[in-house]
Amino acid sequence: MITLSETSLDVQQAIQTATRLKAGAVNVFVGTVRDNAKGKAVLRLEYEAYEPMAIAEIKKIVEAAAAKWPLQGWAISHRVGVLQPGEAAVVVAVSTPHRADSFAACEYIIDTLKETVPIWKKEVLEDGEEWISAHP
Amino acid sequence: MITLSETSLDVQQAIQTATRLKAGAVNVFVGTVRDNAKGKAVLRLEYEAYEPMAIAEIKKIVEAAAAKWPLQGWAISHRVGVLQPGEAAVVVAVSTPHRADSFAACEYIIDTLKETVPIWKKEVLEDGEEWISAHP
Amino acid sequence: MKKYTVLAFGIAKDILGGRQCEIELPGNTVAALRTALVSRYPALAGLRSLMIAVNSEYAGDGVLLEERDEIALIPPVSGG
Amino acid sequence: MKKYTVLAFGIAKDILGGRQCEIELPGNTVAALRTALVSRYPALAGLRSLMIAVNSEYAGDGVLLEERDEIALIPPVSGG
Repeated sequence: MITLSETSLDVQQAIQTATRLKAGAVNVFVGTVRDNAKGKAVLRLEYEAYEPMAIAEIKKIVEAAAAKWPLQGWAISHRVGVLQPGEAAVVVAVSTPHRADSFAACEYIIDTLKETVPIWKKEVLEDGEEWISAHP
Repeated sequence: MITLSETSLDVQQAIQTATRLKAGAVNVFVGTVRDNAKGKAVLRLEYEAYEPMAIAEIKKIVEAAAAKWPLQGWAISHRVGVLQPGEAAVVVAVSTPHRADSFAACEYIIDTLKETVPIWKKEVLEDGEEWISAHP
Repeated sequence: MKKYTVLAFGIAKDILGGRQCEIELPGNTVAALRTALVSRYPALAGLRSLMIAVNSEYAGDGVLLEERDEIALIPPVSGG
Repeated sequence: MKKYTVLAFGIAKDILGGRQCEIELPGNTVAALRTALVSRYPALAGLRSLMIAVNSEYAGDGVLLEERDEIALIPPVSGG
């Protein structure tokens, strides 16, 4: 299940979607909005996605993960729009028969998502705003 | 928060307990009861804990993890009693400022928990039952 | 001359001053489009990277464009 | 002779036939207790490991026991 959502992510639903009776291990990563960055207070984050391509790229990542590890179930959700500190920006949940694979697959998915999926984050601090990673 | 519970584990509550405004990454491991083992159907698992010592050993693991990684929040829950396939037997949730640490800390905790914490699992299959790992 | 519509996201949207632009160019490669865009919007050259996607796929410089393609400017991504 | 109460869990509980047993022995070390228990319950020798905990801490063979200690037999753990 791949979701891009303008409203709060449902972590519990992601876990339920990923859980399988044949899988003994579920690993879940939740990326949340920190209240500080570069020593400044974070007022909000603004996420923007190129939605059809983002979904297509996430599908590719899942396919690559399923080729490396025995993925049983999975769910990936990403917020778009304006997020306050404390809110979940991304949830990745995977299940595998055994636990080491669940950690490896989940970490691979979130690491690759951050590298390849067309989603952009603008950080609005108390003293200015910036598109993250835009400049060298 | 360390919990040994005779009733269903609350994954959502564990995540909320572990989440911190200063931590951008939450990693959660859920160990669930598989419906099969050794090619046989699993009827149920029975978990037994030496409770005060189990809690003391889990505390030691958390302290060791906090010495290795910048743990912000954490929650560890383990079921005791009779579990059906699909139920969660253990939940480990941790938060750290950045994501690689959250994966490493969570995996360390569950790996060490399985090695040192006095909790025992009896697997009841369709054709017999066995205390797991008891014999060479 | 062919006319292409280019979608822009993130900081590229700010640089272009809008969600999309139209650009005419004599060539039909991703490389030619990139050159024309950077020429019109020099701030694009200051980005850490600038990918171009064609029909929701990352496209190398040699990919050939058609006027009806969905073309998008992909500045450095920062999801998660 | 001193008398110790020993708690048992998991397969050790099955081998002892109950949640605890009392055992008298001349020595006062974990090693002496282990020897006496394995002698009375030979099936304990077939376990992959057998730790002894004293007052909720894993205890090496040299640890000295007192009659009021909470002593527990810890067969191979299998939580998670």
